[in-house]
Amino acid sequence: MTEMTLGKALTAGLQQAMRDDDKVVIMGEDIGKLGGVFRITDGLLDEFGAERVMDTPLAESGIVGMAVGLAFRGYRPVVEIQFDGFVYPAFDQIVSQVAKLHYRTQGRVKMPITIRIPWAGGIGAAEHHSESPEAYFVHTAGLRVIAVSNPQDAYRCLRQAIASDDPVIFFEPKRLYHHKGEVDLDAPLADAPPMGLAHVVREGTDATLISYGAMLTTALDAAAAAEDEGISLEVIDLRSLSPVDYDTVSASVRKTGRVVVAHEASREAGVAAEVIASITEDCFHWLESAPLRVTGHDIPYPPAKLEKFHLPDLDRILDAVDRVLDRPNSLTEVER
Amino acid sequence: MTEMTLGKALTAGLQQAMRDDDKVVIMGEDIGKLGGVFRITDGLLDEFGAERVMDTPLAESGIVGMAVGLAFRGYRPVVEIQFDGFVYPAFDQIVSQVAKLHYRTQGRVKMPITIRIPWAGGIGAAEHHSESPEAYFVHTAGLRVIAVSNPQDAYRCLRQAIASDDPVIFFEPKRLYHHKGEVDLDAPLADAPPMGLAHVVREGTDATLISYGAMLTTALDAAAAAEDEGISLEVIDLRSLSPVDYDTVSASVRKTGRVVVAHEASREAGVAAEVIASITEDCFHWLESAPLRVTGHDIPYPPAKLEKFHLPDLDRILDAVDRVLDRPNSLTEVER
Amino acid sequence: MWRDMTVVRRIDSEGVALQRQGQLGLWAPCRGQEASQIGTARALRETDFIFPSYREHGVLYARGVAPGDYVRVWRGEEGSAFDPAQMRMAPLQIIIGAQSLHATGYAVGIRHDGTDEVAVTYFGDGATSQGDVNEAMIFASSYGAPVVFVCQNNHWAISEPVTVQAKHPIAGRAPGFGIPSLRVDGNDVLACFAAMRWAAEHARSGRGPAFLELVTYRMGPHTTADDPTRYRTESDVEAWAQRDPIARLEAHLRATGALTDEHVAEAQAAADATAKELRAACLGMVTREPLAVFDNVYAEPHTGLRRQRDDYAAYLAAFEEA
Amino acid sequence: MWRDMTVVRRIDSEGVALQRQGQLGLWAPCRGQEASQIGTARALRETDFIFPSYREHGVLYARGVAPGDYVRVWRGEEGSAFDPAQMRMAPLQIIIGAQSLHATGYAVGIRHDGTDEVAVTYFGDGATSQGDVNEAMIFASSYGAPVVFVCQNNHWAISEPVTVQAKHPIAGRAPGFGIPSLRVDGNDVLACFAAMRWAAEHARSGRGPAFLELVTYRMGPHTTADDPTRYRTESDVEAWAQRDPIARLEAHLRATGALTDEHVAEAQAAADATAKELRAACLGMVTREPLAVFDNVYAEPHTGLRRQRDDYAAYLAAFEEA
Ligand SMILES: Cc1ncc(C[n+]2csc(CCOP(=O)(O)OP(=O)(O)O)c2C)c(N)n1
Ligand SMILES: Cc1ncc(C[n+]2csc(CCOP(=O)(O)OP(=O)(O)O)c2C)c(N)n1
Ligand SMILES: [Mg+2]
Ligand SMILES: [Mg+2]
Repeated sequence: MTEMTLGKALTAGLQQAMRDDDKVVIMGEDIGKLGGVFRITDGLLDEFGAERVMDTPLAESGIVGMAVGLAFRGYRPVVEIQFDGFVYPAFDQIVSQVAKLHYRTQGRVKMPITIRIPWAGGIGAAEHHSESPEAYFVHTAGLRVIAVSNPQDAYRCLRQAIASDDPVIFFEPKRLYHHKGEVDLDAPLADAPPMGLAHVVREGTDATLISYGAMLTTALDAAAAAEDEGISLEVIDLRSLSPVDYDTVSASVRKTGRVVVAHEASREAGVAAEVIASITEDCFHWLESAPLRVTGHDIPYPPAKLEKFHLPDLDRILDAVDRVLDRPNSLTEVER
Repeated sequence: MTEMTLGKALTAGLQQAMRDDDKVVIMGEDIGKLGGVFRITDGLLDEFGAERVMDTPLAESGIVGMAVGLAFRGYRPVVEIQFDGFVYPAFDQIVSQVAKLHYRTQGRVKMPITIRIPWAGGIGAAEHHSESPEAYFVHTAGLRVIAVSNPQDAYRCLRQAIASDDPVIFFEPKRLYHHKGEVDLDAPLADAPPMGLAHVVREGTDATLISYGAMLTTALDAAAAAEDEGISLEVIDLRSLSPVDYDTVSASVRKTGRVVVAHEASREAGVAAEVIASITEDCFHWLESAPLRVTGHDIPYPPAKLEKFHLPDLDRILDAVDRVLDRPNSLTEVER
Repeated sequence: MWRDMTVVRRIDSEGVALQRQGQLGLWAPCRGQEASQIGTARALRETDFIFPSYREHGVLYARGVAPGDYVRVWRGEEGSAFDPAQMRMAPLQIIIGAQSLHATGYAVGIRHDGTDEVAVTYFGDGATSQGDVNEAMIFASSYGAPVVFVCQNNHWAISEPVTVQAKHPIAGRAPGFGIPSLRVDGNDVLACFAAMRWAAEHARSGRGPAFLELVTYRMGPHTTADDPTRYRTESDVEAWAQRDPIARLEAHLRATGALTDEHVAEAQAAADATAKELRAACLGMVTREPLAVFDNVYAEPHTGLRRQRDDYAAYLAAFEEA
Repeated sequence: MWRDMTVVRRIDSEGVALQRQGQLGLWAPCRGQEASQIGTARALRETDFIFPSYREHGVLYARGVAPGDYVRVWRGEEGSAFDPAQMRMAPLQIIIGAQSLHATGYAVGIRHDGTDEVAVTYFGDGATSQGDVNEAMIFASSYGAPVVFVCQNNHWAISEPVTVQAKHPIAGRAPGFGIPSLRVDGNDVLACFAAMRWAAEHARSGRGPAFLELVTYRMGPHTTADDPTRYRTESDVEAWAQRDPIARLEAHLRATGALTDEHVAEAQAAADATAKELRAACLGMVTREPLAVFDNVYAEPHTGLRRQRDDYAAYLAAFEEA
């Protein structure tokens, strides 16, 4: 076990994947000499050279489209999108090509492309640098969507994503890049749990709190705070947003009967809506109150000074916990 | 009242909007001489000339980006995207510009852009010609999303969308273009109900069946068939997918206690997930069974010969109705 | 190549006929563009990899696809017709211009591998307006990728004349990106052949991408769903009929004595035979079973989809019982 | 214009200082690009409409924005700083290249209106790789729109040298689209002025779009978050320091006697005064109240958002009570 930041764990994961398979190439804006604006690819140009660590022209559709061509040629491209808000120019290539080519060709052409996206807000950034676009990709059949929340998962899941023959949209919680944790760098990938599994990070009995990415940290803080009030929360890290591991999720919900789902992304047709609709179908008779969402508002990401009024925080989560537990809460007086 | 097809009602709506306001310009591929591949803009070039009916170069990002510039200049552009599957190249301009500019400029710059999208499948078309991308736009704050299901609404809502100071993604059910209905061409727009309202198309008591677009027709057929079995379904046409008119929806759900939501789009994080998550929150204590989704599968739109196995049909809807009513159904024997 | 073009025209008219008879959902005729397609495709090596658009029936022919493969996609049976690795050709692409980037990426891969293959992409005049095609030229130039861009300027993008996309010759754009280009008479099969020889050789020898504009004309409708009388005149089309690529080569070959009545008869027979096989293959196609819609969405098992498939299977079974 | 550039440089260094002091989240220095910006912007009419990128502090200055407007966005207070209609300038654009299409659309609107305004868009060398910028040139050419494309080639897109985007002069691309272009010394303010005069006149007189490439150098980091020592050498930067646009004009003006010590003192004083006002405005900014996050998402009432706002208001109220 080695202690390292989530960022460094990703670097190590990339490095290991490139050592394991020389068909793995990485590409993106500023990933070469600079090592990426977040330094995730730091050192890789030196080790693997410019053919495998490709600084690209500034065009995301071009980058992803080129990755498709490399996949046709048998490569396993790993794309870095510089910030979450810059993935949209590549949307067409992702939705109409990356996600569909395996299906279109009856499985004859594989698209083992990993698209890494430094993701979400809370870092006081400029516009378009704090987006949470995961629902777009979850809604897109043909893609897998992973969102990690700690260094160990970052290292393991990134390697698994790259090794997967399916395209994976890989979300990296940028506000946790500097968070540290223990990473087992030597555990063989073959023994690791599949990247599609959710993780019960904290066991509890009163309600299930489901989250992912950087928000997981907030969820755990909320669970700790709830404990002080005598409330026992079970906290689940989804890790895989598509597919969602409903075996794990439903087992917990059937145990607790109460659910809060928290994410930064806006609410309408977001991941929490999906999770709640599925839970409600699977666990209706076990539910003791309506599952609730704590999400970013349905607004464009606000200017940095206002982001704290957009991002769900510990107190908003606890307020929702109070609501699912039928305790006094901010909406107690509100008629519906 | 005049009887006309849904397609002709849209043509009439465009024509009226252009007559009412000379800032309305329409633009897209092949919309001039050809009148669009679906002939919705037929005759408009002759009446309004090439400056207001602009055939554009073949580039969707360019078209929408240009519409943004025209909106800066005070125009009200109406964009035609030729088919649903061709909207993705414009995704960045829609999500990062059209949806956000009003917010970015604290309301100083309006984006009264209407983006018309011939939409969804069931017409035996080639790949990318049968997509149901509405959830992407519903998840995007700053946009309004309308999906019409009949000639009268098509005429009225299109005019309302164009008159709205907000950007509207306007979905036209292409397999209903030739469906006929009565249209009141003379009713003043000011007296019309807002385009954001849902519509209880058929009253019923046993369960609420919610749908929109072309699927509404299937939903109505299902309700008629259910009646033969003694089941009374209330059918709601959402019409506005963002915002959803939850006043109308919740009132119905509180009455029936049972819900099926049907759409063609795939399921994960789709519009039905949103509707069910919201209903469950709003009507939990009224619900007598889990609200269910009947949707396209989470697959890329399949080849034409297989589309009937993807699209929800009357029988799949009735099977779900049986499930929400706790009647024998296809999953009766399945352990969950 | 005269023979090739003759067969391709027959394939094309069989496609139109099958569509009329309700056997195909749609067909995009390549009539008039046979020289552009055969001339360029015949100048390539078998190992070169092609990323076509949707109208390149002549290119498919040059690659030797099986008869049914011309129509399998248009009939709506499958998303693609042949094995790309085997044919060294990507499936047809409908999203205008998207394939140009795929070819560029593939060519970058060739360069990494250090082999002397070439990637080739076909697209239309309309496609040149798409960001993707321009980005492809930029990326190809930046990486010195061995890719040949082939623009078939057939004068129309559905109803829009090429002047909507470009007021100046399209081939004139490439040099700005540092890519040498040629503008060629696309109805002259030998000129097309020579141009592709040059372009492929340029790319193959490590000098980076090349661009060809083949000036030709779409004699038929955009697709069988199109009505060109709404936007162009008979006389326009007539003028181009005079420059028919097949008739033209035929006249030339007859004049030089290289083409005899026997040749013509043999070619017609071959064309008819291919058309017959194509028709038989088309009519003999068996639509996959309902649950096939779930196949190959993913390469690896997927818990969410497995459950949807199971539920749908249960539904179908219950339905059959009922 | 020497005075303008001097003030702009001072504004720029004040931006850097404010960022260092934690008053701004980020700042993108324009040091070295003052001539490109002032020279071109001063050649425009007030009625011309500008679509800038994010580094055009000099253009904002030329437009006469209020001091606080240089930093309001960078501080994270608001999404844009001034009223676009009043300043005849769009808010800064972060999505690389997107604004080029907006300028083109605006210019099409000018053409419809039959007025003699011009739309102008600024972007960088990196931006020229984006599909949008290429589509903008295609659309502008197709409609003969009165738009001037201004590419400030400052040699870098963050860490990538311009050679990653273009192995050949960027100005060489425009003619392929039918757009005349000039490649200008971007550190020579008079050359920039003259070039824009030509370009704006070209567009204004109905001859369609024009393109300028201003060859300059980004003397500072990409933004205050960037560390350029990782990707470029001191000597590179030094070479360009020799061609500093302000020092250069100063030497020239001093030589001709057009610039005296008094002028310099006056300019410095003006620069300092502006910087002081800017700083005061910055420090005096009051962040909007929490519920402001819901304002202006829509122009018209929105049922969904109203409810979210109400719930959040109730939450905040409950929270305050507690
Ligand atoms: C991204 C996208 N937008 C629009 C379309 C609809 N469409 C299909 S073919 C076509 C015209 C293409 O013209 P061109 O590139 O000249 O090729 P041609 O059909 O002439 O061979 C259009 C607009 C599409 N397939 N993809
Ligand atoms: C679509 C998009 N992709 C990536 C980025 C991240 N990014 C911001 S600035 C920049 C470099 C821009 O270079 P250039 O166009 O030369 O402008 P300069 O910064 O030199 O003024 C990049 C890659 C972005 N803002 N938008
Ligand atoms: Mg064409
Ligand atoms: Mg630059």
